Amino acid sequence: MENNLLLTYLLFIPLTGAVVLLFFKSENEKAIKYFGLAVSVIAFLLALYIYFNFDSNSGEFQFVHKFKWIANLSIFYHVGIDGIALLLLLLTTFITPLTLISSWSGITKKVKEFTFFMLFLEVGMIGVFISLDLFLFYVFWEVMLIPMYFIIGVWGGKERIYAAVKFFIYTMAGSLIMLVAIVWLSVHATNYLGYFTTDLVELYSVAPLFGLDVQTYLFLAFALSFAIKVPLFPLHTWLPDAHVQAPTAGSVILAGVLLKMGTYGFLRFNLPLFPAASIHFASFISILAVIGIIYGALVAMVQTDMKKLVAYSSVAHLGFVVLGIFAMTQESVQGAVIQMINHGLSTGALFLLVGMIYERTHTREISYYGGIAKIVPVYSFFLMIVSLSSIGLPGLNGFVGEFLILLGSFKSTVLNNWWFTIIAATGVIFAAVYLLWMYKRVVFGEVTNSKLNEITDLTKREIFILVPVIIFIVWIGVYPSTFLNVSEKSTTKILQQVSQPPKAELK
Amino acid sequence: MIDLIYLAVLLPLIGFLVNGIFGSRIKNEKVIGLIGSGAIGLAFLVVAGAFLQTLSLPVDQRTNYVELFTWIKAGGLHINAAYQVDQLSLVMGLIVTGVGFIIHVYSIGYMHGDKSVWRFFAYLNLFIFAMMNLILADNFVLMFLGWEGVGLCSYLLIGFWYDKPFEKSTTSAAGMKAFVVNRIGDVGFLLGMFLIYLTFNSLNFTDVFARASSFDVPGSVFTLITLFLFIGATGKSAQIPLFVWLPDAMAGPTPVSALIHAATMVTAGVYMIARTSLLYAMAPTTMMIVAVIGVFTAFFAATIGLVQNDIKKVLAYSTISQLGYMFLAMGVGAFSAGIFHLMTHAFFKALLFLGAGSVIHSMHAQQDIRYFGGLKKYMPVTYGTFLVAAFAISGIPPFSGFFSKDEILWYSYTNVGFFFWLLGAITAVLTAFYIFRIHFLTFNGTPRFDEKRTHPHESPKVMTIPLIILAVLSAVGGFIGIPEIFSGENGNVFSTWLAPVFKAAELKLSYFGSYSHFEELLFMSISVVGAIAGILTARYIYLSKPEIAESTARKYGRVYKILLNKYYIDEVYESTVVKPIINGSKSFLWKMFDVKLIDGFVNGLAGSVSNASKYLRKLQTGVVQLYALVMIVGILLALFWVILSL
Amino acid sequence: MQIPIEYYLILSAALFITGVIGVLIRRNAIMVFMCIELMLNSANLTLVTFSSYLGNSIGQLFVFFVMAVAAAEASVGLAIIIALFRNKLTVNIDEINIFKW
Amino acid sequence: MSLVAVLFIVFGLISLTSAILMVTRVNLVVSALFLIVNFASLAGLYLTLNAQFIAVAQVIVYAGAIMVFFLFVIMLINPEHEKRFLEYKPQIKIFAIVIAVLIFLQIAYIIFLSKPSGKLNKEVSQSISAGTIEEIGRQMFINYVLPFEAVGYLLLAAAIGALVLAKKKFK
Repeated sequence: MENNLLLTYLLFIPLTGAVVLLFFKSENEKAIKYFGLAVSVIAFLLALYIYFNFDSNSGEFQFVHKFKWIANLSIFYHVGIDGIALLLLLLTTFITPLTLISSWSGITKKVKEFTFFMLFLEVGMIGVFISLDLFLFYVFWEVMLIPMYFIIGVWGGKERIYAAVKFFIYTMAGSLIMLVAIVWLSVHATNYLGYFTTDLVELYSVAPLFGLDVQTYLFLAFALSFAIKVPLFPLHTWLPDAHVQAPTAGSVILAGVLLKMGTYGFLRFNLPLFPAASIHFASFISILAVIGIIYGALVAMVQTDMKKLVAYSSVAHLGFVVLGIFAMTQESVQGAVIQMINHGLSTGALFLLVGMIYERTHTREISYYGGIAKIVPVYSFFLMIVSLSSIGLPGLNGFVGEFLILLGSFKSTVLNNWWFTIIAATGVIFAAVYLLWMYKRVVFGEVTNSKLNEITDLTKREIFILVPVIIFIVWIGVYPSTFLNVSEKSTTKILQQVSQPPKAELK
Repeated sequence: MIDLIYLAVLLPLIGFLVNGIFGSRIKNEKVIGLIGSGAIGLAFLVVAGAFLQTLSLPVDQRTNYVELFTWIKAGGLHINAAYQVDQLSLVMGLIVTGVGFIIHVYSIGYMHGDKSVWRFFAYLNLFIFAMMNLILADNFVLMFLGWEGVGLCSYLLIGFWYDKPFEKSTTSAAGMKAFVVNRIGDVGFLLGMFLIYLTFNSLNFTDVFARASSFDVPGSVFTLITLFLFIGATGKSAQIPLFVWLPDAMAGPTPVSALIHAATMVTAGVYMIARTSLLYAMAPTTMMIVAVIGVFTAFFAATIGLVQNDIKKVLAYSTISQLGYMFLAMGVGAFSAGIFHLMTHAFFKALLFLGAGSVIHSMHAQQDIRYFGGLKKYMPVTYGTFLVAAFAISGIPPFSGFFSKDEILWYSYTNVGFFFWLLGAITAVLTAFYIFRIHFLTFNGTPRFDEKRTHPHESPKVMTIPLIILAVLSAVGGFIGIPEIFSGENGNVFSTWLAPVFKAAELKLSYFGSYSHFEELLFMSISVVGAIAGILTARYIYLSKPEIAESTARKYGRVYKILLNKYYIDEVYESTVVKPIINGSKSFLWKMFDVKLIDGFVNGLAGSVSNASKYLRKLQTGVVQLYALVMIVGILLALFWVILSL
Repeated sequence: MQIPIEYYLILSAALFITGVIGVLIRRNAIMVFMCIELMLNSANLTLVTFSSYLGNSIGQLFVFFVMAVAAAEASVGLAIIIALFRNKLTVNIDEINIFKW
Repeated sequence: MSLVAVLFIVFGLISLTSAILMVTRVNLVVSALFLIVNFASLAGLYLTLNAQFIAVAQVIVYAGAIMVFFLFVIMLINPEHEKRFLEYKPQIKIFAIVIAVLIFLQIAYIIFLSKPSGKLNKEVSQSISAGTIEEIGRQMFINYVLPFEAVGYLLLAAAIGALVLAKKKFK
């Protein structure tokens, strides 16, 4: 197969940018900011170029670039994308520049280091989505952790160290188990292949042949790691802390992209590699997902801190995604993919908005606010649209994802139980409750706090950040076909891998 | 014009965008009002054109589809943004855009001087956009878009004066209540859709209805589907048990109450049942439930309406009650009668609200009827039009309400039973009583307000002309649906027009039984006499002998109090549902389960590791020689191993 | 008569163990350091012995490298001791326990 | 008894004795001097093994350079002497000596058990040629040139490091 270097270029753009950035003078903040932005925008443009050259009529991996990396162990540098990865790639490269702009005012110390870590983080995120080799995937998976750790730990709030360490250890615990599973998987596959390799595409053909017991262990090991990242109830407690303590840009990236890696991992690894175990555990995981939906919504409802509220709402939203994935119907999985994008946009925008008001008042306590609609109408408008998108109002993006997920899970033969959908659907009600309640307390009513009269409305820069997000929110809501088409064939392929796993060949 | 029907949807959207984006920069209120009303007026013309064109087509070609683009396509699901133009949607479209246009015009006068008129008109236009989607959709999902969209607009408009207090809290709390209660219903709607998709593998009306007749599906599935959908309808149309939001929705500006919470949005549930009448016809159990809920809601809301003092509250409960009638009609299989009542109700209830708005407008935002009285001489037009509407809602012939309400009552007797008719008739009497109660207390008698301070005046023309138009419609609107006994075979133009839509459903139902014309006339006259009795009683109590009202209230103090407090339903919901959920989430789920249990476990794990290391690190004495000694001991042991393996 | 290689090796071991004892029991850091030099030399002796008995010069080459490394080590180590002495005014390693938990 | 054997016994005894004395003396300077003696005797032992170059290097580098360095430092900082040989925590130190002796016995046991002399027959000519400067130099500059260069850098780094570490901090 001919190698296509585009993805490698995409990987190297932010990497090179990050390295070049090190040669900038720390005092020269303006140049650093613009340089970081330029690099991330170039990456986005390249991702767009990839999107336009992507053949959505094929579910196979495209733009593949493969060569032996560690020859003795058949570990490859193997990258490639299918439709699902492409969408997440676009999301990643789209969100990164926005967060960089958003932090121009929020990050005042160590700008150079911050920009460096953001670009470095982008390398990790892109790498995770394009890796087609388990070892390579693991490397990127861990690479991503380091900048995030520093972003929370250095630029975070009061308890940033606690949050950063908690985030790091939680994720690390999961990923180490995944490393063991990767090694075990590859070693076990040696029995079938005759040689050791971590190449995903080759493992796709043999891993489903494993016995159910082996599949079960491997599935659980992978699932644990991904479930922590998602985060699936009850492994979610790192999330509120990390979100609340992280700077705005960190929260946005965390919610927008990092959480998707868990769900992406389920889709890319758990389902196709261990189809029998996936079906076996589908109900179990779905129960956790449904609990997460209700639980996250209920707990979000009673939060007093805006960021914590949004953080818990992520638990609920990601619950939908996991439910969609494990319902394993075409509708639900495509819905889950769309919902990943949606969550990245809506929750990312919510974090941006909370961050913007935080920069003005230095508090996120809901009770501090009230009646700001009069003072900052433009802000209130944006908050309304984004809240509605998060609530899942038809016509905006959230609805398409949630609708497809619920519809798919309702007809799912794997789950084969309506109660998943019925209970999950009530989460839709609570979503309205917690967001509108917050909106009511923050934006509506009379101005109770005289200090609020002094805050200013959004600046041009902030509007410039939000408008693209809003455009996509409406776009996905009104014409989701643009995105559904891209993921359709890839979803079909994954579901085929689950429903018709490769049979052992007689030798 | 049928092909251009999407303009009827698009124009309000354009109006919304123009007013929403540039509105704050347009300084001239009139321009804003013109844009807002103009968009709806043009939409009305489009619908009217489509109506006329459909009218000219032969009966079997009157259903047309306009496809725009593919909306959601995943797996077997294929949802188009497509509009179905048939008899039912055209009737609804005419009502929505027609009454909507009138109310828009009225709003120009009513909202005069408000600092964010642009926002008001933008929201109203958005509402019409959503409502048109709901009506014209050719599939459930697009209908749901409108369904939720109108809920959103309702939320936005109820909380329009977001900084004003309302009752115990704020207008935005009322808006939120409306949205959340609607959402509960919406979940029912969603589940209904899922079950439909599971059963029929499609969400297109045409496909679903075709398959509903041809597929071999057990009756219980239909019951379940229709029940789920009906939950949605109870939420949107404020029926028991989800009616609690509508009275609170009166926090919004009065034109909003007229348009959204009386004439159009709240009837969406009725429209939805009419649209899916075939499915309901195949689920007799659900039909019964719908009828029971409808008639009880009608009665129940009417009793509350008897004693309320806020003029808009009375009208709100009246709306709930009238919606109950419509559901009764749906439940007894009188679909076209239900839609007919929907239409006449839209006229006279919008008129009542607008009249009330006119009063409130001139009384400086006073809404309590105890402080009105004798307004007849100050505002004659409002008085006259309000009287027409009151006659219409009371069912006095030949006003429109008489025809529609009596048709429903008659069908409820013939199709289901006497009990339903009785309860409906009693409700009619109560309706006549409470509507004239507020009428007399407002316009007749002596003024109970300080005439030196308050100077009531007739509203400007931009408000009175809409009132007059609506009054004319309320008065004569019923003539298109004159019952067969007066007009002969196919004389009921309205039901003949709608007949093709409900033909399939009515075939399934096939109520047999023949009744004499005498019987029909008897029942009709009983209810008319009852209504007149109600009016006269109200006149006697509130005009001739005002003290009776007070003494009765005192005599039956307990009943009065229960009614005044709306049977304490809000309080019951608050203490049984809302409080437990919030407190449970806060004190148990969050502070106990999340923080103490899960996080406590995680932190405890980390803590025990760090405790263990607290002891282990004592080994690190810092004396290097000790480390070396340990190392040497290790070498000793290792060498033993080497020796043993030699 | 040839001296059996065992003699050299035993001698080397004895020197090594002497060095070990010195490292373990002496308090003075410089003393410990000198004992380490002694251990290095005993290792050198073994290298040279084998090199010579095998007729292969590589062992001696390594001794050369060891010497170079030892020189580097001695210079750095002694510099550390001087720096340490300046700060703590002692070179007794059981009094310098900055690595204590 | 050949001359080589005599020399082995003499140098071996000197090195062992000087090592033990070096470890046991309380005075640092004395210890250092005994270490020099020990290094010198090791140089003698290298000669008995036909390793002329290493023997010379041993004297120059170890006994000369490094030990002078040690003496300089000792005199520079002039630390207090230990009062007794087993001054501090004698139990542990005796335990350490016992362990060390046990290890010595183990090594000796291994050496005698494996009998390396049975397999090795020393060819004197080969041995002599292996120890010549030419041979070592050839190996060093042909096969081991990279480690050689690396060692050079190591020494450079060590020199700089020592300089930085020991430099007095001026304020």
